[in-house]
Amino acid sequence: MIFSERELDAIIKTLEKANVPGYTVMKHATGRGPERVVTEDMEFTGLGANAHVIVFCEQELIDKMRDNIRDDLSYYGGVAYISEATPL
Amino acid sequence: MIFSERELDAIIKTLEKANVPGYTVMKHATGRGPERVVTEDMEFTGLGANAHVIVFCEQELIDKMRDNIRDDLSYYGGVAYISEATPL
Amino acid sequence: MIFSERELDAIIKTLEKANVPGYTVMKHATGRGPERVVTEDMEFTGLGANAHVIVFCEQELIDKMRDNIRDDLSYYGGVAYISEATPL
Amino acid sequence: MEINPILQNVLAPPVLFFLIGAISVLFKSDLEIPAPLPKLFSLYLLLAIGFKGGIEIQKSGFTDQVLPTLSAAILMSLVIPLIGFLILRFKFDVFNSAAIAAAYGSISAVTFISAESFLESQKIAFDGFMVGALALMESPAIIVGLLLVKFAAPKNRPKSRKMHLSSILHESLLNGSVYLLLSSLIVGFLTASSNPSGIEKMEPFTGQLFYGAECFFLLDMGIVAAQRLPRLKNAGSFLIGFAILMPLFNAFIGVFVARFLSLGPGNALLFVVLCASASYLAVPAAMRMTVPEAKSSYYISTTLGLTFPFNIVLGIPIYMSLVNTIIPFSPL
Amino acid sequence: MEINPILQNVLAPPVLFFLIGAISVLFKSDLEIPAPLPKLFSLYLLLAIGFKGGIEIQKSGFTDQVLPTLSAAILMSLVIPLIGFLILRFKFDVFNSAAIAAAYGSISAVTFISAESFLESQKIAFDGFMVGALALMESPAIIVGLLLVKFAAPKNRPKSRKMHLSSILHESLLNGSVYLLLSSLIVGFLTASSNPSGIEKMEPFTGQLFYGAECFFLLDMGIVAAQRLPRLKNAGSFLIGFAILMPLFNAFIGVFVARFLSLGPGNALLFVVLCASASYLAVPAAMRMTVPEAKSSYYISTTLGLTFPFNIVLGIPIYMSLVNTIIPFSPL
Amino acid sequence: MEINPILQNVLAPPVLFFLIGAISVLFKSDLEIPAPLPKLFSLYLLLAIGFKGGIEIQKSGFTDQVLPTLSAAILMSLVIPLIGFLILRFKFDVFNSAAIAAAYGSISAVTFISAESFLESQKIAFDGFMVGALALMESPAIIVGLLLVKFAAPKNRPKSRKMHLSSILHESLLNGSVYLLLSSLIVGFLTASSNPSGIEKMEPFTGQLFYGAECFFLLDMGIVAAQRLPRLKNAGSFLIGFAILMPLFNAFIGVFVARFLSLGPGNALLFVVLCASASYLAVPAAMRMTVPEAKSSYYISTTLGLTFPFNIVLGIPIYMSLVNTIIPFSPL
Ligand SMILES: Nc1ncnc2c1ncn2[C@@H]1O[C@H](COP(=O)(O)O)[C@@H](O)[C@H]1O
Ligand SMILES: Nc1ncnc2c1ncn2[C@@H]1O[C@H](COP(=O)(O)O)[C@@H](O)[C@H]1O
Ligand SMILES: Nc1ncnc2c1ncn2[C@@H]1O[C@H](COP(=O)(O)O)[C@@H](O)[C@H]1O
Ligand code: NA
Ligand code: NA
Ligand code: NA
Repeated sequence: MIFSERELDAIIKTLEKANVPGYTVMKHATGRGPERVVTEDMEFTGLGANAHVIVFCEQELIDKMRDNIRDDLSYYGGVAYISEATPL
Repeated sequence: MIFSERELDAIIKTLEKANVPGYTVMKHATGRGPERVVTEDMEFTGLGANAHVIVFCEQELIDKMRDNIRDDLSYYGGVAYISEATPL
Repeated sequence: MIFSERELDAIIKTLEKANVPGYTVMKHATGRGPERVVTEDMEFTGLGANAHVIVFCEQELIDKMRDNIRDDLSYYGGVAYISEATPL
Repeated sequence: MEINPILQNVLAPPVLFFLIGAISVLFKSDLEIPAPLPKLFSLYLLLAIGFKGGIEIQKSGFTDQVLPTLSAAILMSLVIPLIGFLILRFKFDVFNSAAIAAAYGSISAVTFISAESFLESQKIAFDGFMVGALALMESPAIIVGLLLVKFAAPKNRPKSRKMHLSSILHESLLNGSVYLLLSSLIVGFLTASSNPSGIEKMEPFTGQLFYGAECFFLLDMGIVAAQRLPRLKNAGSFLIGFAILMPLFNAFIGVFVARFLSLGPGNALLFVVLCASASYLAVPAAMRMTVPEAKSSYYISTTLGLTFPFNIVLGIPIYMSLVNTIIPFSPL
Repeated sequence: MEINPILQNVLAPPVLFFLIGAISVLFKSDLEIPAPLPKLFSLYLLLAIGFKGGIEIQKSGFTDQVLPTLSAAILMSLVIPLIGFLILRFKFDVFNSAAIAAAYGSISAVTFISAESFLESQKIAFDGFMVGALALMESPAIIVGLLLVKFAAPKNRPKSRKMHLSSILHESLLNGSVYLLLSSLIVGFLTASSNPSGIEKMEPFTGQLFYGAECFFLLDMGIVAAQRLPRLKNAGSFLIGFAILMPLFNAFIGVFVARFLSLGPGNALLFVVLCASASYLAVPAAMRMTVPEAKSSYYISTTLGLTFPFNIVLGIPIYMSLVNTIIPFSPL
Repeated sequence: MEINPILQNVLAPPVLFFLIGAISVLFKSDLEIPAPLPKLFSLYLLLAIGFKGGIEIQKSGFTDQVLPTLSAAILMSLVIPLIGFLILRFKFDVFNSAAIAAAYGSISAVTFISAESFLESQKIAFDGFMVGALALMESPAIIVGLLLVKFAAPKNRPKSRKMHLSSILHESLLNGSVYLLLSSLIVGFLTASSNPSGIEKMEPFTGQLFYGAECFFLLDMGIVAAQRLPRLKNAGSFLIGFAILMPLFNAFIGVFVARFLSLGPGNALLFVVLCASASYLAVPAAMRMTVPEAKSSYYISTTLGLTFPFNIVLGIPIYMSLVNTIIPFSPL
């Protein structure tokens, strides 16, 4: 599970490069992090709100892309967390 | 946690039949899966974007509806994963 | 992970008071709970849809705010669940 | 003589689009107007109604009829919820009774503008100050509803839910839709008095576009109403009956008050429609915030699923013939 | 003589805005029209096209030309998918072939209104009943597509995917965009016959606003089309060729049918454009629901990424010169 | 003499709706214009401003005044950020200083159109080519801001954040709002020169609707500004002072430049307003992408929470009297 922002394109590129089986994107998220507050008005001003990206994949894939995603997030801000999940 | 699409109605019917205590739906999700890419333009063309459905429920309920949901998802595509969660 | 509604402001105040490192809000969620059905038409009528709030934080912070959040939710309805997650 | 105006009303574009929306649900079409587009039209209509109303009030000035009519309007929005409450208490607890009663005491702006469209198509004159009545009838019903909860609710209500007068006033006056309507009215009034060129420049937006936007919004309302209707089954026949008979009853009182005020047929119809219509914007929003014990599906499904369609399609022409029957020699 | 009308077509605001949208993607501008705003314009255009078409049909009445033209339109939307299916089967399986073929048999309303705008700018007359042809050509192609799947699909299709005639009809007639277009047409017709004052009041919304809304929508379509285009590479050159040659082929048949019907140049162009255009609203929606085996990226990327831009920018003037060449002494 | 134009400015519908929005936040009304509706109006306004501006430029042609005025405009948008940067460096690091300075060097289209509305209500003439100045002042300020970061930033900036000239140009010219404004200008220009009937057909959308859409958008801007204001407290009094004094200072320079260019009073006011206004669309978007070290709450809360309201409500009439005072015998 990842929280990101305008770097959505970069993140998706990273995901694609790691050959994840799929991902889901939910835009229009707002929030607050240690560095920034993201509000709804940032959507019509050009700033862009947050995007919430969910990826279900194997542990090894996560390891593969960890560094790249960290790089992306350290640049623009955002958080990524991992939970265990089993397919239904 | 489930990822689905235009079969939202079918899924909700399945959930209701299984007597889940509740569910939450978030529409307007986009993404990519093993079979299809879902983009934002699919929302105004009649295709419809994805829906993200979250259900908190007991393990036994999950077992009850597993097959039905799998059926629904195998038809139109989508993924369903389960995580453990404890009420706050 | 929390599910709430028009009490979004109250919940965020609770989160801020507990000094969470951050949170993410996704509005426009619909759903059904044990008490109420929340539909899309409740968004243009003044009722307001649900909001989905995600917080990544330490266990102790959760303990700190548990009671306040429960209070908020018992008033207007909503659910809160906790999953384990490790930072990427 | 009865059927003709009903048919004429039904064949107007706004009502036709409403029916199209409703039929689409019936036939399980996947026609959908996704959120937040309905909100756009709802905000627009409130803004435009208020703005145009403010201009009209400034233009027509405060004639002899204005003050009595507005006072009577406020009175109606105080009395109707009380009557409704007494009736509803036979079946429901204090919370639900108060919430539903408040909704029927308040008004529906879209029903009002449908009545205006009906009058225009029938070439019957009406006055701009009636929008003032519309604006003034929203809040009192909310106040009555919340006061009913405050004083009639069981004493063991948890402390956090005790209502204070300040929060009652806040909910009733600063509710998004009440606030937008009232403040647009003030903007219209100020513009008309100090900046008449502004009126002209707003006209294409608030005036010319209005009818079409109303149609688009009613298309969505048709969808919403038809989706709401089946949920009324759970509410029981008492509530279903209430949702049809209460408007008729309120219209009946209204028409006699209108006669007493010697309103012309146009104003009389609008007055009656205000009495008969029920709120699905301001009141539900206020109630969901302050009376979470009340079931929103009760107060919103009745108003949106039954009373609103009834008024739009059948009610308005029925009320018109009521007005024509009961108010004699209606002067123009 | 060929280049001039193309340039004139390109220099019209709708096409220019379409190009702006496409160029913004090319240059990686972050210009974006977020969902659900495109849906707002898409719903609006369907409603307005239908409403205005209904009025025109009522006004023009059922002249001699109406019935043959509408019949020919329906026929074309039945025949074209069959031809397309046969061609596509060389490369694709039944599911994909049927879905793509249905899209090309059906129509694109925005292409149609672009052709209307082109005719207006060229001051060439056309008849309102052509909107009827537009409305009637959507469903038959869907029906043919689904019937092809029903009868040509491999026998081992899982039971749950067996299609019944009722669901075929449901998808083809009650599909959101088909339903909105058809029902708005009926509303327009009813309004024109029983409530002419309603037409005037709708005019600013459905009439005056139309051109600008079309431009705004085409801005988004430019973005979408340019985003779709690169994905066509995966689809292979066969499909890319199909997306350009099939419209030309259909236009060619269409122009001879138009000649046979002795349509005037305006109506003839609209008829040809209906044949040449491909659906990206109704058909994809129906196919995604009922034929999940077909790749949506095939049928939507071809129609949206290639055929639509081709028709809007180059196709319409080409078809016009085709009409002028093949139909002699075109009578007005 | 000073108070009168201010009051007149405040009593115009756009400003009144702005105040209504702001007051709704003050009184904690739950009035809300949910995303992405504000984006719809923001896109619409940019498109309409550009389109109308392009037409005006084509019509007025390139008179003697055009080139000097546009050059001066570009010059101002290069100089202002430099001055701002020097001032801000007293308190802020390079990143924040550059980002804020760029915002004040760039312009706010809505402030510009508010000034146009003010001039119209005062019946003071102005020229269409000033929209060209608006369009040309957006990018240079961004370029200066990014160059400042490139050359003044501490050397230990991580490699991934090194800026290349190409990306600086990309951000400044292909930013969504810059791109839409510029390209709509071009569309307007092309339409006016080659397709005059297109202008007429766009007029209801880009012309007549404009004023009302501006009001609706300003209602939202009022809400946003009032929500932003309290966050300025954290930014400290230096920034608060900057947000008020910098526009005044820029206006002061601007009015002398306008005098030097011997602009008429209308054009002069617009020129001054362009200098005094600060960007909350293009610049923040570019900065958030390329200078993540700068705090977005600094550059957006100042421009949106303070400078914008100040200009809209008080600034424009103040600048007008400044123009009238400093530019003698202003010729028409
Ligand atoms: N602890 C957290 N829990 C949930 N969301 C977070 C958290 N921290 C940051 N976020 C999200 O990440 C975004 C970027 O934060 P930042 O790194 O401060 O720019 C915020 O706007 C939030 O939406
Ligand atoms: N591994 C995954 N992680 C997250 N979302 C997924 C994943 N696989 C599929 N999805 C979602 O499920 C949708 C349907 O995928 P498909 O089964 O390929 O049609 C996609 O559009 C994604 O939104
Ligand atoms: N078991 C559940 N799983 C997921 N969401 C739920 C669940 N129960 C309630 N919700 C969400 O919480 C909201 C409020 O429910 P209620 O407490 O019935 O008012 C619902 O509209 C749902 O969106
Ligand atoms: Na009432
Ligand atoms: Na076709
Ligand atoms: Na400036």
